[in-house]
Amino acid sequence: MIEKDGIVESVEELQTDIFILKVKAPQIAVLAKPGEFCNIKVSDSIFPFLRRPFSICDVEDDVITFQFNLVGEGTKLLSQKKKGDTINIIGTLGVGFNLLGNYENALIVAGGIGAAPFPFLIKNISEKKNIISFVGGRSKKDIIKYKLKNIIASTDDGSEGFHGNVVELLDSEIHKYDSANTKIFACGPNPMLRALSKYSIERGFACEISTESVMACGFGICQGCNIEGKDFDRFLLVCKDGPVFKAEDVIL
Amino acid sequence: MIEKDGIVESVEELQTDIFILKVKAPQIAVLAKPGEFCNIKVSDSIFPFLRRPFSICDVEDDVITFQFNLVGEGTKLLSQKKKGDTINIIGTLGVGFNLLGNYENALIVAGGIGAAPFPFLIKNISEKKNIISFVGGRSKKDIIKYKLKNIIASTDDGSEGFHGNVVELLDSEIHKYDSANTKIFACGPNPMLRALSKYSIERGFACEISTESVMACGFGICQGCNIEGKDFDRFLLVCKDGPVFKAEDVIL
Amino acid sequence: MNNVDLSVKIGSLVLQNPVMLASGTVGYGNEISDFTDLSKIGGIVTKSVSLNPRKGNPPNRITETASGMLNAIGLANVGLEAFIKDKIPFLSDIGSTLICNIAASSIEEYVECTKTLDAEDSVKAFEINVSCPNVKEGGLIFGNDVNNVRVITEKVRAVTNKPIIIKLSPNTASIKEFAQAAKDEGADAVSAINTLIGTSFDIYSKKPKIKNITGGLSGPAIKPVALSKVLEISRNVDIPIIGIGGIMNWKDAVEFMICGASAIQLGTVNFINPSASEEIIKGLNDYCIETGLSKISDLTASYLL
Amino acid sequence: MNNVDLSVKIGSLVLQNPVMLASGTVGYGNEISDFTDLSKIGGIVTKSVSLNPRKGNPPNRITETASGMLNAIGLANVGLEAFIKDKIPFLSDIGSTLICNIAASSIEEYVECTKTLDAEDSVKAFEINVSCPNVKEGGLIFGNDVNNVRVITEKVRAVTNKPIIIKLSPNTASIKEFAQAAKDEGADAVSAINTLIGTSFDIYSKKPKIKNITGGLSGPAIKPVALSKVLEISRNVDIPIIGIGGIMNWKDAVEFMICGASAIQLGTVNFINPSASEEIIKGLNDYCIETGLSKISDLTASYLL
Ligand SMILES: Cc1cc2nc3c(=O)[nH]c(=O)nc-3n(C[C@H](O)[C@H](O)[C@H](O)COP(=O)(O)OP(=O)(O)OC[C@H]3O[C@@H](n4cnc5c(N)ncnc54)[C@H](O)[C@@H]3O)c2cc1C
Ligand SMILES: Cc1cc2nc3c(=O)[nH]c(=O)nc-3n(C[C@H](O)[C@H](O)[C@H](O)COP(=O)(O)OP(=O)(O)OC[C@H]3O[C@@H](n4cnc5c(N)ncnc54)[C@H](O)[C@@H]3O)c2cc1C
Ligand SMILES: Cc1cc2nc3c(=O)[nH]c(=O)nc-3n(C[C@H](O)[C@H](O)[C@H](O)COP(=O)(O)O)c2cc1C
Ligand SMILES: Cc1cc2nc3c(=O)[nH]c(=O)nc-3n(C[C@H](O)[C@H](O)[C@H](O)COP(=O)(O)O)c2cc1C
Ligand code: FES
Ligand code: FES
Repeated sequence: MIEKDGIVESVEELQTDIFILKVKAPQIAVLAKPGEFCNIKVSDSIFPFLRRPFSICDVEDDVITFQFNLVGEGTKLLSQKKKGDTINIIGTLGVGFNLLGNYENALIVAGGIGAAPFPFLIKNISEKKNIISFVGGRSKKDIIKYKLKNIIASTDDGSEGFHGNVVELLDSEIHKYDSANTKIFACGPNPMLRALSKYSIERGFACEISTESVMACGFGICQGCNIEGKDFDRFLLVCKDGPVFKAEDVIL
Repeated sequence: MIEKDGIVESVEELQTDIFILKVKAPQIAVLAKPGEFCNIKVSDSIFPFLRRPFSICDVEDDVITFQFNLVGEGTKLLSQKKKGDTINIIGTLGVGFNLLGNYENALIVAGGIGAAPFPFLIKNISEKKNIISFVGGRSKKDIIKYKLKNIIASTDDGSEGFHGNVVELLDSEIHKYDSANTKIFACGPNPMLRALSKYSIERGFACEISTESVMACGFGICQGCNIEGKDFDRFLLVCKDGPVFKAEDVIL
Repeated sequence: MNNVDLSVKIGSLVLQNPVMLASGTVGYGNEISDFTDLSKIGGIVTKSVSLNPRKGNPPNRITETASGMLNAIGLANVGLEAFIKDKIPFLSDIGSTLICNIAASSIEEYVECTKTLDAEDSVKAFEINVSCPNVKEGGLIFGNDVNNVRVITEKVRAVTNKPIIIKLSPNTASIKEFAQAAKDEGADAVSAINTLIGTSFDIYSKKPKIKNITGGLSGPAIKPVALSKVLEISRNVDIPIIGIGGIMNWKDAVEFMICGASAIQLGTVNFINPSASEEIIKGLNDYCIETGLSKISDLTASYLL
Repeated sequence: MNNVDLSVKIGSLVLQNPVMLASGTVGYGNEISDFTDLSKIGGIVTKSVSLNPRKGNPPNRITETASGMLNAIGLANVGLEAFIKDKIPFLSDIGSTLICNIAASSIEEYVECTKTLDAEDSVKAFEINVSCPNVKEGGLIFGNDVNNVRVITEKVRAVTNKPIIIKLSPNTASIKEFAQAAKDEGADAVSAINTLIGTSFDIYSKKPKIKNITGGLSGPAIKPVALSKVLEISRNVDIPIIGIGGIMNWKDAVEFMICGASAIQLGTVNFINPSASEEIIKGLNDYCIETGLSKISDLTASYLL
């Protein structure tokens, strides 16, 4: 992990409140692995005070792509960046997805902005795997398809695809996959991850989830991002032991 | 005084670190009088925390001009504004210069950024007056001539005009003016104003000085901008009783 | 608006809504009335008044800090007589509740001011600022000694039937003891908090940025501290609380009410956004509608721990 | 650099420069060494260690505030044994002064930890964190009672000849009494300040944003308070002070030294700018050159009041 200034290449609104930010940051780009994240200083003043963590969405040569949702002051400032602006980045951070293993089917399960880490995962996964992206959102406008493959969508209000949440969607399709050669990669809000973890553990599917926590440092020195592990005598740190965990290792 | 959003028309660097900001703010522009100021919110976040006070430099129809010096974080943010940006302004504030009276010679004495209020004063002063602008600075590059009339310059290092400070410059020219029909209008750093006040009181010249003080509110409710008056049983407030005072009324 | 009941009770004092303007941050109301309709707010607390006029501290009195400011105005005020003659007439007409804040350097002075102002019909309640230096005790701060707060409350209580609010200092280890003392001696409410003690120095002149050396820290920087003081009182003492400290918007106001405040006061925000009070009242109303609250007073101490 | 003497003395402890990393904000040094050269700094203060491992508080432990943050980590640490076995080896090799911060829930535990660590050659000094809950006294904070601070200092002093630094809580009315108590019992220095107590609530769930309800406020928001505490000690008690609280850059560090600090510690800034320490050391050096100081120690308490 290193701290470097990146140069903004572009910021575009992909769809309502969802932005794609491209930053040229060669020394960090070269380190990136799917599921890792960066901790970004969104302004050069003391407001907002803390950095903001974002998953690596994609890497093309020197350029890292982030995908983000407009939430509060930090993401608002980020959305206003212009080509040529400098942003300070600490990265890459955390433990990402483990793509190894002899599974055939890679099932991506993404809730809302949880779609962010998967373009880079898809790029890095072996060509031989069969990738299906289950993408959930509240409504049609919340479905993010950016650089995903073989998308099956669900919406809570039924405005697009399956009517229900993304775990229910997965359940409706799961009969097509054999737990022995399938691995689930998931990211999304905690309630979704909680339901999915339970579901995949019960069905015996290997499942890795990318979790979220409030963070100060992002690299293990503040102890602020703890999460309860199963059978650990200490709390785990989302920023250092995660953000990606095996579903069975953490209690959400 | 009112609080309104103005729309930035332009920000230009006049000379090193000196900027001209034009803001469309019709309801405030219409109130403006020479020597008054506005208290500007330079960002829409809580950083910087307080507003920043700036003299009205000029008014053209709906548009107010400010002239400012790059000092710290607040003026830095102001210098980065773009056409179309919104800035919140409270104005107009304070008591400005009193242009009335039957003097013939209006002597402007400006130190550094103290030149800011005079374009509007010059525009408003009777055509019949004889205006001379004594403009001082540390060096050639600090001399601000923006929209001033009949300029005589002085520099501390002698790189332009008279070699010395602006009060010494005035002294070298004062024999041309009769105190009975001359009035001095001054703005600049406190040490300059202190010297000038003493000088003009001793010589019997009517002199008005525009003073500075740290400010929170700018309109009389915080009591933070006090200045010692002569023969007052209370402190005077720069934002409300001033910023322009008669030289003999305040102790700097 | 809507049919949300925004009124609140502080002891026997009823306010049309919980938003007040804090002492020392609105002068005597006249300047700020250019920006905001004072008849719409819950109440206005006047600049601390003392028996005799006080010139206050020499410049500089204020300086900016990260998300806040320091001030050492030195309780500059026109004195009791001029206050009654020159300031009360305007204040009686504003159409919202008038609360007089009293600062004094001796117990007798507190009593004297309260007694005199008690006769003024337009004065609806007193806020007693106990964070002033006690002249007799050699300049120590009244508000830092719980026995002083006890005695001041008792003596002031004896000379007025109007509601008494004791304004507490945060510069103590256990604010709940002070709130308890105020309650025991018959105060109707406490307000919390006054400013935190702080300082700031110029690194080249090596002099303090404010002449008084130290000043009072206010603004959003202190909000977390203020909230914890309000919560501490709310969890331990059964007395109405007026929450103060770093409120910038309606969300902050809601947060204070959740932590135990029956009403709130706006201080430093008035300098930056002089129409904040109206915006906050509207925001509170909308929040009640959004969350299905018919009376805002139900928000007070609604924390879930 | 230049021939400015940046070294400082804190009692008998000599540091190559006044910039240390504060307890709890750099873990055990390994992660931050990716960003900054630890051999260049004045010293590193380790995360508070207790006799037995502590899991700390459940999530959420932190939240952002205006120009600051709240934390309630709950003194999570690996415990004394694992600290000595797993952490000291790395820390002995960093090439700058190692100071161990000790937190305990009883006086015996403070003594036990100090005695055990006294045997470790690489540990050059102790910082005693007295802002922990006293288990025997039912969870009251040690640091808020001057007699506790007195007794802890005395007992710890009896078991080590290494420098002892007492880390003071700001949540008291008169920090100078605590500094005086520490001095009287033989402490070599005090550090000021630890965090201020604060809280923050979610306005929709009505729950505290950190599980522990209250947390410690740190960051630039508290700098004015920290400076005034340092100044208060400096003006009243003759003991070296380590200044802490909201330092973000070299200017802040200079301000603390002017107010009386012999050295300073960087806390929250490490999270945002993990290479701050090196930038600040360079900034201090340049400031000395700019202002013609040949020894930075001359800056300490150079205030002009
Ligand atoms: C490892 C990790 C990866 C993430 N990746 C992405 C991503 O790729 N795209 C994306 O849009 N978002 C991502 N998030 C969430 C993102 O960090 C928050 O949405 C963002 O910090 C909100 O900042 P704000 O100032 O706009 O919101 P505010 O609500 O104003 O932020 C206030 C505080 O809360 C924290 N916060 C708010 N929401 C979250 C959240 N969901 N998770 C953690 N902290 C939060 C902020 O960091 C800040 O400290 C990720 C979070 C983590 C921990
Ligand atoms: C009535 C009045 C009129 C002014 N008119 C002009 C003008 O027309 N053009 C111009 O360039 N400057 C003017 N100034 C000074 C201007 O307000 C400051 O330069 C500006 O506030 C600096 O802000 P900053 O954030 O860049 O600097 P910082 O140094 O970061 O500001 C820190 C704090 O100090 C205050 N401060 C800093 N310098 C001054 C100063 N000289 N006077 C008062 N407060 C100060 C700031 O307002 C802020 O609160 C005027 C000041 C006053 C009081
Ligand atoms: C400039 C200024 C002057 C103040 N004067 C007084 C005063 O005279 N009496 C008083 O009780 N409080 C006074 N206060 C304290 C405020 O009423 C309030 O308690 C404090 O500022 C915290 O609230 P805030 O963060 O919203 O400003 C003053 C505060 C400021 C900033
Ligand atoms: C996340 C966090 C954890 C901390 N843990 C400790 C600790 O274990 N022991 C201790 O003495 N101080 C601890 N502190 C307090 C800091 O050492 C420091 O005194 C305080 O944060 C103020 O400095 P700052 O504003 O520079 O952060 C902690 C602070 C933070 C922010
Ligand atoms: S965010 Fe600081 S330890 Fe994880
Ligand atoms: S700046 Fe507030 S009274 Fe003058």
